[in-house]
Amino acid sequence: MEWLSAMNPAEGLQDALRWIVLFPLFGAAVNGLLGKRLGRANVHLVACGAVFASFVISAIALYTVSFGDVSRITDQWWRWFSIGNVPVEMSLTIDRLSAVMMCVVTGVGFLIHIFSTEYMSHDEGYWRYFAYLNLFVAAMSLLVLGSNLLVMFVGWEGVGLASYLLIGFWYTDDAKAFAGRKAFVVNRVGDFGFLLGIFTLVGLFGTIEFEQLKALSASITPDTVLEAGIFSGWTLGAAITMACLFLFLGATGKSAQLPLYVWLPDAMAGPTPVSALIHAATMVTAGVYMVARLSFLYAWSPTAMATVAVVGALTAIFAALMAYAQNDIKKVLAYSTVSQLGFMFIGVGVGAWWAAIYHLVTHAFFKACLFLGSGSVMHAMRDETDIRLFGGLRKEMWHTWATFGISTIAITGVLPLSGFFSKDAILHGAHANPNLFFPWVPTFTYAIGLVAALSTSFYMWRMFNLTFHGERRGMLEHRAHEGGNAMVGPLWVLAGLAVGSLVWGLPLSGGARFENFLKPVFRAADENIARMTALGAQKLGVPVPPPPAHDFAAMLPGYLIALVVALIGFGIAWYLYLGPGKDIPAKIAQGAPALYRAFANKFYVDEFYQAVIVAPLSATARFLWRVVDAFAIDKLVVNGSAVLTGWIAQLFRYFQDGNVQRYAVVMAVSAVVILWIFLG
Amino acid sequence: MPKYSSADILGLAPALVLIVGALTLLLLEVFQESEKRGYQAWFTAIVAAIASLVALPMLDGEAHRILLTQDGLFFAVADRFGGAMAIVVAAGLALSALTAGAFLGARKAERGEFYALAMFAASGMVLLAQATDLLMIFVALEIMSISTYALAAYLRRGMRTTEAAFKYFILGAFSTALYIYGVALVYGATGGQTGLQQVAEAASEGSLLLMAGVAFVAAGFFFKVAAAPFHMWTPDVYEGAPTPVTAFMAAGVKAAAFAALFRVFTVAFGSEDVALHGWMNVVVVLAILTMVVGNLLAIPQRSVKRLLAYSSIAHAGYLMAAIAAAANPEVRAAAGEGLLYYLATYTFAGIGAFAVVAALERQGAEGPLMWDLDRFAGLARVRPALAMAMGLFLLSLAGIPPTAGFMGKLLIFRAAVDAKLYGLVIFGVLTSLVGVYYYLRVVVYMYMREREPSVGELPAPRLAMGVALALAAIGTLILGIVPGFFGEIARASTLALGG
Amino acid sequence: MGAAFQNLLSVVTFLPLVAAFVVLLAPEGRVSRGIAFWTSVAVFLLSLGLLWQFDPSSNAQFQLEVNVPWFESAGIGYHIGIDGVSLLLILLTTFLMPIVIASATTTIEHRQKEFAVAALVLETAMLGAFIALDMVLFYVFWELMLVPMFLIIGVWGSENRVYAAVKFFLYTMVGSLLMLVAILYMYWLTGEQGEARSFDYYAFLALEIAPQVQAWLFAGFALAFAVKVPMFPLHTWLPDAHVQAPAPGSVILAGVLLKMGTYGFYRFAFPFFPEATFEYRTLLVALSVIGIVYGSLMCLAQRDMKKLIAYSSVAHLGFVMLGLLAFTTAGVTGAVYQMLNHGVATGALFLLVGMLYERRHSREIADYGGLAKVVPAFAAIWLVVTLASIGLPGTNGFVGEFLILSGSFVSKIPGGKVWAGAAATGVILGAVYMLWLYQRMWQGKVVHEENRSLRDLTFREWGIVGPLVALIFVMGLFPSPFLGIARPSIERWVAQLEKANPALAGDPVPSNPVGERALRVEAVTGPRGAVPAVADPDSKPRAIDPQQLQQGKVRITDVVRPQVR
Amino acid sequence: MGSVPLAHYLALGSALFAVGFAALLVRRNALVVFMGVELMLNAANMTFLAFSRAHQTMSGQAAAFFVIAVAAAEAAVGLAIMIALVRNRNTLNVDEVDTLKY
Repeated sequence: MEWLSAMNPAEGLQDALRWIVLFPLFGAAVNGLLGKRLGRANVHLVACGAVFASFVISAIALYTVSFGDVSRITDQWWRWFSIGNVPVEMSLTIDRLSAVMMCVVTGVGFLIHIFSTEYMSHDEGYWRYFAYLNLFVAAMSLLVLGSNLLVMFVGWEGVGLASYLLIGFWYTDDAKAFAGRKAFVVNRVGDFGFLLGIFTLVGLFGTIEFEQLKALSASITPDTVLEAGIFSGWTLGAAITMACLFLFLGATGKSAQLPLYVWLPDAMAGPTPVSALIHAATMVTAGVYMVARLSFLYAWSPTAMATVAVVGALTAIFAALMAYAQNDIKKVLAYSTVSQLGFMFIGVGVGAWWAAIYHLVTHAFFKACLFLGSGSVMHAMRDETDIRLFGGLRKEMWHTWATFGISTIAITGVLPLSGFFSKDAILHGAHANPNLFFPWVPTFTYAIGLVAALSTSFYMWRMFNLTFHGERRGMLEHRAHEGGNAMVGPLWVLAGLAVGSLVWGLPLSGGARFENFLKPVFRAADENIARMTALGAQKLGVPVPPPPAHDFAAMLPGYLIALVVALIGFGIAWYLYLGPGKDIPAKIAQGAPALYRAFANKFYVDEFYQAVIVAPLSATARFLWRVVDAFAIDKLVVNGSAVLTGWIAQLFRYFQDGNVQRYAVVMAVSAVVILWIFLG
Repeated sequence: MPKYSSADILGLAPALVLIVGALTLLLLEVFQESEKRGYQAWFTAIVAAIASLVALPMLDGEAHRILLTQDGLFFAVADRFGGAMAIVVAAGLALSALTAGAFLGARKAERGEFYALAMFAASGMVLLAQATDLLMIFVALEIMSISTYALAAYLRRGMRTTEAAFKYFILGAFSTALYIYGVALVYGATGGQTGLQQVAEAASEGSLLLMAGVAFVAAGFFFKVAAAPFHMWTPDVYEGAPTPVTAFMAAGVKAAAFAALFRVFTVAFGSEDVALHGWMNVVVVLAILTMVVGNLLAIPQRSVKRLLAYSSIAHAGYLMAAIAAAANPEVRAAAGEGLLYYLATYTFAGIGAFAVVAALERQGAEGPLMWDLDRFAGLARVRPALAMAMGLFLLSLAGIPPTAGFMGKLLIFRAAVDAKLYGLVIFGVLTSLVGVYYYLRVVVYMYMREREPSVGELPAPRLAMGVALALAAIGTLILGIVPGFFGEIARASTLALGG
Repeated sequence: MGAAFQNLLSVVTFLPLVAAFVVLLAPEGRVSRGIAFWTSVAVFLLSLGLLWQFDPSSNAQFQLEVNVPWFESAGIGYHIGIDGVSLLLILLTTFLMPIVIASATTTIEHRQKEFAVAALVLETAMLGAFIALDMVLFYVFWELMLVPMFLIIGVWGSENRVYAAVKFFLYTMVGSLLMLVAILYMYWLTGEQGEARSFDYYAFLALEIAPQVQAWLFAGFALAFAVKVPMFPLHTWLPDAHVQAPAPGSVILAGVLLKMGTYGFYRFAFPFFPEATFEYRTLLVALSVIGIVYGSLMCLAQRDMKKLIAYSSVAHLGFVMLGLLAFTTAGVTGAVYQMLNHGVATGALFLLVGMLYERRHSREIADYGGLAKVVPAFAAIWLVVTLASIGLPGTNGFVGEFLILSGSFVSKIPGGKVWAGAAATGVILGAVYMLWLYQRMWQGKVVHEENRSLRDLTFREWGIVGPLVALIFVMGLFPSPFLGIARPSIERWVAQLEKANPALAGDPVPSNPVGERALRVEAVTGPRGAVPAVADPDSKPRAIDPQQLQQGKVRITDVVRPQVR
Repeated sequence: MGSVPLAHYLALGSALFAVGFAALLVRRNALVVFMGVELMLNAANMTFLAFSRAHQTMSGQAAAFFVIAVAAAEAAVGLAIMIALVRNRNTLNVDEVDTLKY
């Protein structure tokens, strides 16, 4: 161990960072190219080993940036290309934010790999599955580690690809293949925004490096009217707002926010561990991560911040409502994920950066645990997902019941598990952070957030109760059985993490641990917010509001409210599905069928998109092809001119009728005409 | 009295060689057995070769006025232009003769008269290109025409042949009459001059009588070059005449007529008043008309021979464009260069194409079936070389690089642009696009269709035909790829046009 | 050998033609195929020699120039030379040809010898067009291309081949003939403005042309090139040609021939007529963007996979045109790169289609479905190529598209942001139609019994598509070596246009003046290239050992001991 | 004769020309059509001679001889062609000689 202490980890890490990406990438390559011949054991050895190796490096990096003497390590890989004079470096940077993310990604990823070795053991595409999973980890690492927007974008699209491949993993089912495609395309809509955001920053600042942007952001004056470049005539603030909003469009795609959330519920078509890893714990949080990364820029744009917060709040409540009437265990979790992501966006939207990231982390733990638990249930119940058929599974699957229960407590925000602290940190931020420019935003987001929390509590407990308690309602002849160690182990580890991560969120005096831990990362953002607030106060002629307090005393009222809300949700769910009110749901469904159908059909949003975007688009395409392309351009103009020429030719041809005297007449007349012209 | 010198003989040498060759052939015909006539085509080709050899000295010398009288009258000139034209005509003669050797040989119709007539016609053409006197032009024109009337009627037994000859003859005679009446009027208008130079001196500004004469002379020429609307005889005659004769007419007669037209119009009627403000607009209109009519009417044709006939009208249109450009004295040299170059390219590609038609022509049957497109179907499989040669000729006719036709068109359009005749050029390129369509149709049949058994057997390949096609193909390629070779000659010859 | 080395450019160009003659005389079968294939390989290797002879850092506009009279009296010269852009396109051509010829062995079922001849002649024509610096010489090669392509479509194509071939020929010729008129007019101008009349590139470049005349001449050139690109609405020949052409023909058509149009704009139309270019740029930009969206929409309505890919080419080439029209280094670089990408990706796609067609004899998408189960490797390759085509980062398509879009977004095109934004919707639509195609063909269940017995990629076929797939990744991850070749030429090109009209062309400056200043702060240059690292305002710099800095070990300026509570 | 002015000769020449022209265009018999051409040639001769006399140059007279000679040669070939025509079709009606067309 002597060599380890002799080594300066910061120096070694400069060249080791790339291996976080490369290990899983090689794993994907090996499994993808040779996996068929390797045999199952070797396949998951390679895959899990690769992810574990990445996890080790990430952990060392986290340790280094936390306790070492550097706060940021950059691995300069190679110069990718240049946008004109703007160089695009393929370089990776790890700081505390990305280190935490990386540990979550590779750690949870590793657990899910382990889980999958049993869950997927009977699938013939075993090697393919692990190749895709490793590809995902590689891409996600690139997304997190990228030290500029473009490297991030590489990972951004890379995870999209992995997600596409994994959702459509069972591609022989057309619906699943479609779900994969839908995910990719909807994400592309977001990517379109992301791209435009990058372009805006290129045009505005001439750089896409996070560090340079951060340095630049310190000296911004939003009211400056720009004179040069493509934004001449704009104010700097407007241009930044434009960039932020475009980037946020990208985030709504990747993180399944309104209006682009529609792909995520369908994404449940993939294998359940995939849903756990990609569509709950890691990939979908990329949008939050990106906004947090660029927090120093968002800080200068109150409009963008408000948009982020409001969209997050609306998504949180909207998705929660949709989860009410879902009977598919994975769909409920999916809507729950959308809803929780909404919470995170409220966090970044109101400037509670650390809270959002904290919620991201805890959510990764408990939601991964929930998804794996649901996978465990499905594994036991012959891949059935309809919770109406379950019930009383507690007796058959104790481990699953226990871990699922712990995670449900965590997610519903019941004291004292991690979810409680993370969610309340966000709600507190929403409530306490002043907003000079949009004064209604704090109240609005807080109120909506509470309702969403209530809903969360309700639908989660509903699902939990229906699945594990009561009596079995369907599949009566089938006996469920708990999975093996490879499945139970990760469940317990995740459940443990969901509990243990609460220590970071305890409201100590001077702020939570996690808050202080991330303070260096978000210092620029906080300062920018302070500057912006000062400028705003000056402009509006009001005093600068004091910064909100974070200690226990300040947070206590919020805690109490949140706890009450969570318990109410629990109570309703108990009453309606386990307690005496068991027939009420059916009565509601009968009494207000339209309302029930609206809930059950997810408020017809998919149908709306189909009618407003997809159908007109393909109708336009067909119209353009048949009428404009094939008929107007090709037939009428192109071939028409040829046909017309042919007709004229046929017509002229009959002048040539073989009579020599007629020829002579024509010649004579022509000669006379020429004579006439010459003489006249 | 004129002074005779050996230079006079040298200047007339090409024509003389051709005439002597023709006479020799006729004499040999008397003494030879009738079975052994295979040599005649080769003999003609050799005579043509000698004729072009003796024309070579004309290419690099001062223009020599033949039989110059004391009053400065001369009827012909030995200049570069004449020399170059003599070579072109000789090449046409040789190629047509070889084609004819194969064609007639296959039909057992070889006779000395045929080649003798061809050589006489060629001598007329050479003289036509050299002549500098309207009367001399008349005589040369008639030597050429009367020989070709007879050639067209050569296969007397065919219905179509005689009809073609008849039409050609009637209308040809008519045009001759127009021409000579025009000459008479010019003669009167210039106070008794028929020498081109003298006419030019006497007629620097157009009097009414002169312009009437010019009109008639022009009409006569327009007929010979098949410019619309004087073109109507062309498809019928070209289709009906024996194919080698058609080839000879399309290339040789047209070339000589254009040479004479160019010389007459630029030398005698080349003054600004007569040319730029006189005949230029008419020629422009006729050029456009000719291009349009020739190209359009070729589209619906199924007989390849008739198609090529219309195509030859179209080519006359492009050549007319050169004449139109030549109205501008500044552009005259460029226009002449283009004209000469174009004639050379057309001689190779045009005769080559007709030769392929001759090689495929169905024996025994009559009617359009003889040259129907179906006979070309699948040719690339059966006779790949023949198909490739035909393809090359067609590309050249269509003006697609790197064949000769492209360079020819380039030079002519260049002259027209120089003369600011933009409309003419645009018409030219657009109609040549139409041309591409029907040339491609033949290529499509050759390469992209399967052969129908009903079209019958192809005639056996013959050596003479092979040589003719090979020469034509080589000529087409060389003129396209090494344009400088003939281009320099063409340029030099029109820079100092004698006469 | 020395002479051959000095004239390597000519050797590379004309070697295929010589080989074509040899093949013509060789017997049908292995021998002729072998000659054709190995010649094309040799040409590719020789063209790598060009890479060695070419000096990207040179200031000369063209390199490896040869200028000898060809038709002296007419002012036509054999003037050739290359810049970085043409070098890249030459390499693309020579790289694709061996693949095309190798693939023809199985996809072309009859008259293989003639096909090889046509392909080789075509190669000479294409290479010639890329090197010609004399307008007549260029025109000769330009038109010469039509003939072998016409034959390839017409002889070896599918049921409606003749129509497609003739359409291809006539359509593309309309434009080029008018360009010829414009060339002739400019030739006349050289006589008016200079001493000798000439068709030389430099002579044309030096002309001073009145704006209204420029407009006409530009129209002539632009029409010729726009048809070839093809730009909306002059694109309708392309779907027909692609659908009917045999697979190798489609590969050449998409891979190289379409680049002729954009190359023509780059080399001739824009530099010759700067004023007209700026005058009509908005129109061209609009047509390019319409082409992107329209082409993508067309793809959504197709049932024939080749037609779909053909329309996707319309969209992709729309991107290329947009990039060129940006007149920024980024945009033009992207456009050039996208030309290569499109050649590689769409070329590969057509090869795959050809292999599929060979097995199943159908182009109808509905005749497939669920194939990934039957032929997984085939499906995987197809997917990779699809991803390259929709510009996924890591593949070559991304670099091109990104540069084009960013280059046009920041360009001085009036309303550039909006145009680039509209064009960026093509990124979405591209994913829509390509993945839709993928799903319909490869995913789902096998619905046609005859598909169950399909053969997966053979060893040969791996050899054919393998290099392309490898190139997709290499070009996606390491674009710099490729772009480095062209960049100086492109910068000069952009600078030229910027000189003509600084308000409408040239690289942009970042809008935020603060940014300019801040960027100069504390740039640390390591041996791996400039690494601008800006000090973190809240960290104290640690003392850095200069030696370590030089060795590149330290690249971090912000070193801080954090406070952890 | 000296008293006849030039214009009369020219008028006669052009009248001849017109008559020949008309014969060429309207008559159906091939022989008559050809005679029309001969008339036109003679009109040219007439004109030549008239101008020759008016301008006092002899070359016009020589031209007339040329024309006469050429006309003779033309007639010889032409009549032979017509004989061939009659043999093949048994008609001299111009209207019936129209198998080659379009």
